Amino acid sequence: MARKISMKDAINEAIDLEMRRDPTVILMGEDVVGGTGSPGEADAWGGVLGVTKGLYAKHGKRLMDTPLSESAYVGAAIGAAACGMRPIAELMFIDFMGVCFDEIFNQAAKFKYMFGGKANTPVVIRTMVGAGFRAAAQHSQMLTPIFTHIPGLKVVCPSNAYDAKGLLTQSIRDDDPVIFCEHKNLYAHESDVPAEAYTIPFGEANVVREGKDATIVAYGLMVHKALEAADALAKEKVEAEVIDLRTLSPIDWDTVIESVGNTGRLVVVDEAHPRCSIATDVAAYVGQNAFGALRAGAQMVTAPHTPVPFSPALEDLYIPSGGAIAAAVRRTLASGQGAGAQRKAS
Amino acid sequence: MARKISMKDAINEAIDLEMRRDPTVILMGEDVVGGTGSPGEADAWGGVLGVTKGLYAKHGKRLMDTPLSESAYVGAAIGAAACGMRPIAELMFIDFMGVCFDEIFNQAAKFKYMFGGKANTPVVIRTMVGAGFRAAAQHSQMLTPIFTHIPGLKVVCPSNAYDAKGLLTQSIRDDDPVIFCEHKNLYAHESDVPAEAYTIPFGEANVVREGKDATIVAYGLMVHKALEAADALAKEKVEAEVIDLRTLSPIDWDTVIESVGNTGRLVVVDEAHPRCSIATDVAAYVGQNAFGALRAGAQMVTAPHTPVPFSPALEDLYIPSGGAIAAAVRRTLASGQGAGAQRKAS
Amino acid sequence: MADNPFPLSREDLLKAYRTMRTIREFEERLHVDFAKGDIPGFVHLYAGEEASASGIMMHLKDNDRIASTHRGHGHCIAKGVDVREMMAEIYGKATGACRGKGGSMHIADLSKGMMGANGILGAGAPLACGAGLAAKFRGDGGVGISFVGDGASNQGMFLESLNLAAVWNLPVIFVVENNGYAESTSVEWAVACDSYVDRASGFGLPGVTVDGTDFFAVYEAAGEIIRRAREGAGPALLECEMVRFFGHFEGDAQSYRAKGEVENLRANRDCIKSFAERVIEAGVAKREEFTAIDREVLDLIEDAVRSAKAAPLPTAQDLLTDVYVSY
Amino acid sequence: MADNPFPLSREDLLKAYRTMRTIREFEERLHVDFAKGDIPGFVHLYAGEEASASGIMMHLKDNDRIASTHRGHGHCIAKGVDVREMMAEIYGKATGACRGKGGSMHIADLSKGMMGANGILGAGAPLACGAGLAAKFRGDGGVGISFVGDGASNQGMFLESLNLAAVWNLPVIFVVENNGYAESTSVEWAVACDSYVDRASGFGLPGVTVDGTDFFAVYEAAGEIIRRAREGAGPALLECEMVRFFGHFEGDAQSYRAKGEVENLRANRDCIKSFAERVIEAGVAKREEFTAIDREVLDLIEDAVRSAKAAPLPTAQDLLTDVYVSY
Ligand SMILES: Cc1ncc(C[n+]2csc(CCOP(=O)(O)OP(=O)(O)O)c2C)c(N)n1
Ligand SMILES: Cc1ncc(C[n+]2csc(CCOP(=O)(O)OP(=O)(O)O)c2C)c(N)n1
Ligand SMILES: [Mg+2]
Ligand SMILES: [Mg+2]
Repeated sequence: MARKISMKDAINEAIDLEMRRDPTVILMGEDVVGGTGSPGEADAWGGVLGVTKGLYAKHGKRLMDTPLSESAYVGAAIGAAACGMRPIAELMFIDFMGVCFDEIFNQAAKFKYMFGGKANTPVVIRTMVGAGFRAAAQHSQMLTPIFTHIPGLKVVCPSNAYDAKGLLTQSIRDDDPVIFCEHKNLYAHESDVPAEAYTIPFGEANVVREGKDATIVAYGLMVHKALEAADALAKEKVEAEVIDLRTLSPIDWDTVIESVGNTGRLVVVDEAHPRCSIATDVAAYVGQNAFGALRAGAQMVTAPHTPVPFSPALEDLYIPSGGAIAAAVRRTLASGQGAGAQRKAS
Repeated sequence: MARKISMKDAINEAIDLEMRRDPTVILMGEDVVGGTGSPGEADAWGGVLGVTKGLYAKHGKRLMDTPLSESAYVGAAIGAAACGMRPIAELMFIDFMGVCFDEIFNQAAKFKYMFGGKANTPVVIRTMVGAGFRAAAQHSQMLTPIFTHIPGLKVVCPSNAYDAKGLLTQSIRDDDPVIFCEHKNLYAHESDVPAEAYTIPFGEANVVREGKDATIVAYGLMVHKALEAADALAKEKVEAEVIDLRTLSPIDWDTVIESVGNTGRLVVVDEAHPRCSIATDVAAYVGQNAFGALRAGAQMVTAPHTPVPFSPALEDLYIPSGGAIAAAVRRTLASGQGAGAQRKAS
Repeated sequence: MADNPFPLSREDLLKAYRTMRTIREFEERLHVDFAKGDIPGFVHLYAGEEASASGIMMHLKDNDRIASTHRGHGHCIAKGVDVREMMAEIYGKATGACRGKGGSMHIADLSKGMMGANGILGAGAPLACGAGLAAKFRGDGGVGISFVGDGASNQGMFLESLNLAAVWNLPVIFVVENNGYAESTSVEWAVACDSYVDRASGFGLPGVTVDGTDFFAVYEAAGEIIRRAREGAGPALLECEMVRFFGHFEGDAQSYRAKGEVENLRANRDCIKSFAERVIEAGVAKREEFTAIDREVLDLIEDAVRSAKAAPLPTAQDLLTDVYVSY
Repeated sequence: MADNPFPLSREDLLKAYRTMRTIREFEERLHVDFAKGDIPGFVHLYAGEEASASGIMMHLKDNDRIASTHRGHGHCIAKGVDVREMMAEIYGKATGACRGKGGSMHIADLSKGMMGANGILGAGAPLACGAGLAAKFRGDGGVGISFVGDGASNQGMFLESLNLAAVWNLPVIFVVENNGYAESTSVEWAVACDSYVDRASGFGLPGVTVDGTDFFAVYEAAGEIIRRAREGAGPALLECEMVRFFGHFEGDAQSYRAKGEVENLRANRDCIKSFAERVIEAGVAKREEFTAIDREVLDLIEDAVRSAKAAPLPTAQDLLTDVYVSY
């Protein structure tokens, strides 16, 4: 039975259900319980924004606060995964990856390959991404392209509560290491979510809005900006199709290529920085593999090549806007006729 | 006066000359001197492959061995840079970035911006990149896209001794943090190098071979593979232009766009993994900004989406080959007519 | 006036008091204004911990460098960063110490030797080593000071730095500001060692623990190890046992704390109150002198808030500047 | 036979000897074949250090996990990884322990509780904590063992792990294999503490130092702390002071070592020689028994090399497999 719940609650529910289902699922992180050793309430925090609140009461010692030592506990989660557990490690902000990246990219990601296929590492690293929280340069980054670059990792970034629950459930059950990116500005976002457990397979993008004139590819918070843009464009009689990638690695090329095949125009939106981003990744892949379908150069809308500024006045300019996306769509519509145009004409 | 010297010697010479010129230049890293505290020879190693050998005899305490603590000493170099020194920190292999990335990407890269422009961090991080050394998954990575993604960093990767000396000299004199990537399989490569100090500005690509039929963009070791491909193609009367990017951030878009304007075909070669790579970066940028010039989709030749395998039999297949690059060029020549073709025909 | 039994001049005593009081008022005011919704982002207040920043910074000059934490306002003020610019920064204004780009967690002023608050725990320790290294090369007798909390003292970057500073014999002091909590987690649970002196010994460093709410205890212990560091005797660790008057960050309900804990601390372990009492009791300064400083500080903070509110926001063209010196 | 004065049965003594001898011959042979150019890549030999791996691993079962280092051959052999598969791996063959994908620095066999050699120093320590954590949840009495060198003992990941294991009270043993050098750099210079016991105390761990060339010293110390860990008494640190017979890696000219240092160590601190002498002297085994083992080991290594050389290389289709379970 579906109810409207927030993405935050959906994540909490997915963890709860999987912990009930599978005794090898454990969760660790800084203050994910909150209050360990302290004189007041146990389970005082449930994570810095309360996402795991209440799980300690249900699952006790399977939730573990950690000392402030990301390499040690993320690495321990990875080690435990290699020994048959299904740990979820919370890296509070993805911005903290710099203090524990080795365990993620040189250990978890490479075990299977380095060991000739003879190891599985079913670990999930839950982490908060994204700007808009006025949290400044070291608590607001996306960094998804960095993880997507690494073979051996799977990278997930849901845009809504329904997807978050299904994708997190899949992440926990998945036998490979998964980086599960939660956009902090989507925690409050609500959608219809079934009460029971369900999974959403990786590598299946979601066409969240159909349209024949242009394809907008996005993920995470940017899906909502893309929808804003599509709304604005609809008033100009431009029907934009909006694709939510949902998982960045693996990525659903087929859905993207098929859509571009229909529209001939592509705009890729990424909250990450522009260089070597998901935006360049999608634009380049389509350019290589569906050049004939493109009637104009794929346009990219990304954050600028700057750290995330603190001042709300600047941060609001930093985050790619619906307006910028709509403008990019208009650019693709205005610009020259590509091979696709020719082919269609013939 | 120019002599033929190896890239290894050119790097040594650049450091030597800058240390003579500027007393604030210091160099630190694991075994960059070698033998500190040990009973035998001081300056026993000069780095794991001997690149800094002999500098200790010339500059004494300005070269410092470090304990095996990359975060601490790379961070110390960054801190010293913010306090007026020009430190060079050697990160033995770029693969070790995971244990010290925070100091690089959250500290050095962001100081200037976070502090409203009021800090400079003229640090150079020298590091070895690339495959082909039979050094396996944790000592053979490129990872250049990860650093290129980060605003505030400059990323350099020379393909020969001449460039290495000029670019390293520029890196040391540069006021921004620079990641200087030395391909371990190019250390022995020789070219004509003037004995005196000189700089090569950042953001200026080098057209290492001219050609009118297709543009091949590469950097580092891949420049040589691209030249191999161009040689092979020349026998088929295909004249490929080969561009050596030299610096990845900043990047010389003008030279790339101009070349593609002439050739209409683009192949981007990257020894890094395919996703969110320099290859996607260049292909996407050109697609967005010079779509009209492209007669075919930009092709990418990269390492596969796998860790680097150990066995020479596999590693040789892993590294993008001249043959694969030539094949990609042929693909761009065979495939459809783009907007550029049309425009040129009209 | 009576004979001065303190190791600071009357003038310095009043200066120290002014510093502590400025920090306290700055933080109390932020607490109020944050609750009103005036202030964006994550804000970690230093109230209750003033004796540490002040007791240490009284020994420092501009060429001494400090690397601070997420809870950095106190360190900034004690190191001489302009209070108005700090307030404007926290309000995200173009006139801020970082032109609005940094915010509370990234206030810096290199010209004052303040290398930055830091949103990454433990990251300041290597930077302070770098400051010490630079001072050593310059031979100017400068020191680097790394501040970390009890929580951050478990971070690898901090631990590596202890060893590096010892091996390189750097003029660096590691100050562990132990306020009993890392967010909601207790230090008793999270830090496995009998005392920070043991942790220091594990890296060959002398370590000393003081009551961090006792300005004089901090001042004397810091003075001694800073002097030794300046003379080339190498690094040391100083643990200040202190108390946090507010939540981990603004908005923290603090249910992990004992009932009455904060009230009790405010009543019995207020470092500013006890400082003033001692100085008055010794007859070195009068209560009215302190009250006068209190008034001046209040005016300063009021003025800082007023001017911060009135200051212009950064604009679109500021977004793209200050990434590189040249690019 | 005489009464057995040792804490191991005659059978186990011979087994320990066989393990040490196998490691020694494996490494001596690699040294020779590397010099011939037969072996690619970075190869770090464990010769001289055999008593540590063997003395510790005699206490372990397959459900005990170890996380090894770049110098991992000895740990692999002592933990029961197949010697032929190891040799084939080092030769980059499809029949290798990792199908040729890992090489010397990444040999692993999870089914034997060997979680991998590791090219990243210090990275094994958190993994061993994970193994200990898994054992704790399973309640199967298993332990995790983390091996690090003296150099790697300065790595943040290792240091954080000491604290984590203590805080979580994990059944994890941290073995510091102190061979005096990190590459060419001396431990005396690079590790700032009076003893590893102090470093352990800095994280609330019991620490003990033994002569790592004395099999029995290692065996007894390890036995005690492993037993305690299995019983829930938590982690401990064991320092084995040992010696490296070869260079840091093959190709190392070792000019940083004292003249005659290696010859002296080989003559006076050979852990295998002293083990055999003691057992023979006690009359528990005869010299001929050891010589017979020596011959068998030589045959095994010879056979391993022969079959490795004859084995097929991996092929193009192997390049892309084993990245994910599903993708
Ligand atoms: C590397 C890193 N990990 C985690 C955090 C999140 N975090 C911010 S403050 C904090 C607790 C810090 O405790 P402590 O060091 O004792 O300082 P205090 O807040 O008590 O002053 C945590 C976990 C962070 N900012 N950086
Ligand atoms: C994180 C990291 N830093 C540096 C290196 C390079 N490196 C490989 S072995 C080594 C020295 C190791 O010394 P120690 O830990 O004492 O082990 P030993 O070689 O003596 O067995 C170094 C610096 C590495 N592999 N990983
Ligand atoms: Mg604290
Ligand atoms: Mg060693």
